[in-house]
Amino acid sequence: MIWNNWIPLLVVLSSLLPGLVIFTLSEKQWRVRTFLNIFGAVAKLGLVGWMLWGVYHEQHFETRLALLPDLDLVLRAGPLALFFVSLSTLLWLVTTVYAIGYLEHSPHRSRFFGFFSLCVTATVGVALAGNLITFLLFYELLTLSTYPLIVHRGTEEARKAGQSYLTYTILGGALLLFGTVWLYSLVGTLEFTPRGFLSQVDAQHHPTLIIIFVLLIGGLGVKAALIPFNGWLPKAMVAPAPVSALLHAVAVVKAGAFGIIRVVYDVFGIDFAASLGVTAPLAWLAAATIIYGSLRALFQDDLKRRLAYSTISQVSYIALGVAIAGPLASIGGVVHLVHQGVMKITLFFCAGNLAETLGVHKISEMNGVGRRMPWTMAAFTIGAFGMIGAPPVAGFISKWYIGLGALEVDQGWVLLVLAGSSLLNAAYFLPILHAAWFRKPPEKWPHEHDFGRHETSLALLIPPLITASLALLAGVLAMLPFSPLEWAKLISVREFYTP
Amino acid sequence: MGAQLIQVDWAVVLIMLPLSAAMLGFLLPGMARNIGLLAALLILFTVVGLGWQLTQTGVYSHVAGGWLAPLGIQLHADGFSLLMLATSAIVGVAVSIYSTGYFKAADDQRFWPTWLLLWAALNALFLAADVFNLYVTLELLGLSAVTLASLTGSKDSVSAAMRYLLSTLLGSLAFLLGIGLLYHQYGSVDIAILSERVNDSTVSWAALGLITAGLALKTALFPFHFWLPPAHASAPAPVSALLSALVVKASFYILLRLWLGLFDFQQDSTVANMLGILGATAVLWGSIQALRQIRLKMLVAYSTVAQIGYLFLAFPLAQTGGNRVWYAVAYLMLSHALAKAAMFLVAGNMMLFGGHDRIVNLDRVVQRLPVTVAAFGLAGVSIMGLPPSGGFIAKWLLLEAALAQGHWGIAGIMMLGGILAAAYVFKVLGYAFIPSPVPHQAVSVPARMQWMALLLATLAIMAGFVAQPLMQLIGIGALFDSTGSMP
Amino acid sequence: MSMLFFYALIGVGLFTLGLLALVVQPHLLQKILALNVMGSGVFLLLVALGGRSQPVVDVVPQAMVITGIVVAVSATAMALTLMLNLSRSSPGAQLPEDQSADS
Amino acid sequence: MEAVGLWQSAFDLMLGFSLFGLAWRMLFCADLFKSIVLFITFGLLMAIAWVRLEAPDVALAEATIGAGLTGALLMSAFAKLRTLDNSLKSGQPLLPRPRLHVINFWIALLFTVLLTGGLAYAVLSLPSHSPGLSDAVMSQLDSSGVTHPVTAVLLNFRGYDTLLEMAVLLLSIQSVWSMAGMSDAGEVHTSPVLNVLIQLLSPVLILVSAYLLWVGAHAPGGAFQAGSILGAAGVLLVLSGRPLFNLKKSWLIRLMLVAGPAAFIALATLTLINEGQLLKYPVANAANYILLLETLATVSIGTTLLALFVGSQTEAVQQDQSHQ
Repeated sequence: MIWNNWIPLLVVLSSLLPGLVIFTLSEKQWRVRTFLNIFGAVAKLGLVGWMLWGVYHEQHFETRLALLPDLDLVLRAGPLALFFVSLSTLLWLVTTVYAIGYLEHSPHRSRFFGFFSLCVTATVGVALAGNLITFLLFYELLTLSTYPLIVHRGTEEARKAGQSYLTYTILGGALLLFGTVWLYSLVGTLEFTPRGFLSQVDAQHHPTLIIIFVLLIGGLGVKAALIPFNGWLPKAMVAPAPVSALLHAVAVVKAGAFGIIRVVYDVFGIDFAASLGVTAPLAWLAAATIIYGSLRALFQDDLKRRLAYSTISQVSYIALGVAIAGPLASIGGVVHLVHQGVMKITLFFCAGNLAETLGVHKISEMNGVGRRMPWTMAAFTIGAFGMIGAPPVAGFISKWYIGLGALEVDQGWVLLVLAGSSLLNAAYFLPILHAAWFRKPPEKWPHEHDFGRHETSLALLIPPLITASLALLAGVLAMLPFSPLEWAKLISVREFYTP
Repeated sequence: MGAQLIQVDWAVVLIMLPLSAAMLGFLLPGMARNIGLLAALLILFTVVGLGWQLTQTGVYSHVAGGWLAPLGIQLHADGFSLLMLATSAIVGVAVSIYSTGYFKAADDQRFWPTWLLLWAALNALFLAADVFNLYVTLELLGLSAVTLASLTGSKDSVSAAMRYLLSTLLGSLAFLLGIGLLYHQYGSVDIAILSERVNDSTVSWAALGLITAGLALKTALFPFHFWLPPAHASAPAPVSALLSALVVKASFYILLRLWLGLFDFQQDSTVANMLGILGATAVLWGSIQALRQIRLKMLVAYSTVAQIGYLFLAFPLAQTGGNRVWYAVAYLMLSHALAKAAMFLVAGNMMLFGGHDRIVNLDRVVQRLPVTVAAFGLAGVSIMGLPPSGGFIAKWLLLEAALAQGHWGIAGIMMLGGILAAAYVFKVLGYAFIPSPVPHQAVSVPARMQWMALLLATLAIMAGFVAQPLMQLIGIGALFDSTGSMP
Repeated sequence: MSMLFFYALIGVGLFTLGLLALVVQPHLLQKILALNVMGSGVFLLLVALGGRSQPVVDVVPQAMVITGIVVAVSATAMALTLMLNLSRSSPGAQLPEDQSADS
Repeated sequence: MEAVGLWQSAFDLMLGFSLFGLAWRMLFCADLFKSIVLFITFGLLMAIAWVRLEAPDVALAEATIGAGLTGALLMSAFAKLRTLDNSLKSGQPLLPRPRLHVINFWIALLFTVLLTGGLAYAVLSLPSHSPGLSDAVMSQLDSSGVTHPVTAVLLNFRGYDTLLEMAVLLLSIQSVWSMAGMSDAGEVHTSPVLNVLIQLLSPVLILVSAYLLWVGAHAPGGAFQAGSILGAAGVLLVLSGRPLFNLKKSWLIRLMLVAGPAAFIALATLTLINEGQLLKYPVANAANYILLLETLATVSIGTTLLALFVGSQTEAVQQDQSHQ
């Protein structure tokens, strides 16, 4: 099984190499480009599938390369890593198809898809990272590769959005680097370990560890859009829709949330973190972010901005579930990583479809779009119900487990947060659905394109339908093996809590 | 075959080769370019030979004239020399190829012989084991660098070259006075002999002050940096690349060698801390100035001022935590050389492309010169110290040393410097994406000029993946493995 | 014997005097002269102290100084050429900074 | 005996203080022309100081290069400067006072005084007797191929330094040519008296040069001194308006400039291959090798110094700015 050791690297390379080749292609070679994109995505999916099977049967997949004299670049496929890898791989494939349709006639696609591939490479690297320095490496690569996507349109507004994004993420990266190096100089290892590797550290260093925790979470919180670090996210909406989908569902925000999981469980260990007393403030911060995001979302008329604030709120469920420090809540938090991903990407796809097909960008322009684009709005509806937390869509499962988990460790206040947030979610999603389905469409759409037989081009339509179905299935079939929920339970058993 | 090759005095060839080529180029101006290119490739090959020799046999030394020190002069090559020689060779070859696109044929006879002499000076300097010999190489280096800096003949470049010349001569004189004092106290100019004899005496301290000040002036350590930005910004782009990547490193190299060899008699950290504070100021001042520049080349030049500051941050760290921190510095010298050379080549491309280097008017250069912008971006990653890059490795090691020793100030300065670097790098990249208010016609840039920039930038990134073998190479001779003067 | 030290001290004096002039004098020709004087100071110190090895004078510093004199004339020639080039484009033969202090 | 010693001491004191005073006047006087004249005087006094310090070789080099050639360079640069700068023509006090702020001036002065004190303290802390390398030089002199120790150091013991030194000289002419353009000598004002003098003087100088070269093996003299005298002869010829030859295009000139360094490199390579060490002469041939090196170096040094003078005389070609 020696070549199992190379599979994690292959997973990373399966998007890196196509990406590098794509940079060199001219605009006209769209066939080669599309082939490379799809080929890379499918190959990655295959490799990930194999690893899923292997990990389920307790095989080990680990690539280890020397980076520094006593620090390695480690790519390791544990259950948690694979969970995130599967999500990003699957959604990358879907988003690639969507982006090909979305950008069909726009310029500089080689550049776009090149960075797109780099972005996914970085995300997969973040997921597979087996120690904190590898994590950091890919985390920064993610920052760098998303920047050109955000400024892709080349307008002054895009430049400013890019600048704001960088200001936040570079500062976050600096905090993370500082914390990482400090941790390393303190304990001499950075290897992610189930149930953490810090519990043996001498008690006199505990205050230092608390500072390091704050630094790490602060650095990760920027990408995870915790308050007060989320100013960049709404501005970054200037980017093309597939990029927004990527930022919110697959890559950037998720990398931050995933990092928080890693730090809490695999660096500090949840019990140790709780004994340091750092999880409770994190939980409060997450709860505050949930409410804040929802409140801000209420007052946005721009559809993508409303979705952006919704993301801020939803991603913090992950941090909340993690920080409650109970087994069930952690399952809820972790599983939301995937659930939020598929639901939110659906919503962004739909928003992109509306913009691309009808020129609709604002909620006030959405009256009656359900009649003009029924499939798109059906997908949107599933996503929205998922966000609200209505059964049987996946979002319900997450909230349910977080709630149960909170009760399990006597944190009843969390239920109030959940309830309040769900109400707010309903308050900002239901009016959209109402307008879309029950109001009369206008005489003329702002900027309508004709796509022939279907309500929009198939490349734009199929991806949201797939992701919406996934969101639905993840909820309905939650008890089957290999469902996100079951896998999250597996993670919890193997990596988080001592059984 | 192998046995014979290992006997070859690769190091001596490294000095004789560029010297001979310079003379040939001087004699035959029409063929200067071809002679130079051939020499550049041969030098690269010779460095590989030397590297192989060092890995096989360890430290190399050569007794020039057959006279042992203290009477004669010796040449010495260890891992640190090798690193600098290899860096010069790589940057040198790339810049040489680049310059064939940059300079018109008429300029060849002004560029090539001087550049080859500069290269010879660099190689001789990195191989010197004798302080007076170092003085001669320093003069050869400084004077050839000034000549190259004045090549454009514009008013700016001439006044900058003048200032550079005065500074470099002043630095050399201080250095010479310092080694003169050392000679008269200890009776030798050989570094190895001196390092056995030098003790804590008045003369040692005077020499320490003079030599450190002279070399700091040549290295453009804050506040002696005043000559650098105009000189590096107004020189022709390939020359700027050489000056920033190699020439300022050379005087730092000497400082480091002498610091380790001669000046380890210091029992406290006063001087080291002072250098550290100046380095810290340089990091902040250089970065802030870079951020404020409206011209790309000035920005890149000020970035050099800042990056030089990082090199000096290591002095206090080494004083308290041992010499291993110099590995980080060596790594930083390498990756900065590659990245900064790439940046200046990029700046040259952009000036050629738009006829100016105002940052806000880059006018969608990202679409018109994608390779060039990619080079800038990759070089920028290393300059910022973001992973994966050589700059990151160096910064990681330095930061680790700083935190392990509780040098919070230094750690904080490094973080701040990195953030400021990101700010100025992305300031350029941001404007590269958007159209300029006054769009202009694009002049085509020869492909080799673009690819050479990208090559260097890519190498700066790749340096992030070969830290372990590279550090083994640097470690030949174990220059940095001894413990510091204070345990 | 002490005369050697006297010459060496004169060398030190020339060095620092030249340094002062280099810093405060605005005209480039004066700066070039100042550097030459500094050089002479260093040379004087080198050779004078070489005389301490009686009965035979230590000639190694003398050889070094001959080398140094050649470097000095090369540098001076370059500096003068640069100065002339500079004064062609901006009269006064001063560096820009020094000029702006004037206005 | 004591009286002689006293007189000598008095002379040394006077010489030393004159040097310092001259330097002071030179650097802080408001008339550039005067400064240059003082500089030449300073150089000649330095030469006397070298003689007093038993360094006749340095004295020769100082007189020819330090005072002579540098002085000529300064003079010709000053003449050029006067045609460029009207303010220098008027005969008014030429130079503005140092424009440093008063406080800055005093800070600079204070720093200078402190530095002087510190350096003086360091110098005085040196032992009053120190052999340096004189024993080593003397013990190896026999196998160096020459009997004059300075030549032995320059051409044999530290020959590698001299090799690089030749490279510096080559660089200087390459540099001046590339900065000043490469035209030939410009117009030169001559006077009949000077002409006659020069015509008489030049052959003598060339002879002196050859003599110095030859004598360098066993007495003060050698390539640098001989070369600088040769250069001086050339400068005089140029000053007399003699069109030497086309400096720019002549490959012969280039060959003469390169001959010295090329000889060094060739010999270094040869010895590297034959003896295993660069510039290690077999004892039997050392004298010949050194003579060969010195002869070619003399030619190069003389030509370089001449070319430096001519090059700095010429009008700079306004170079078009490559890609600026």
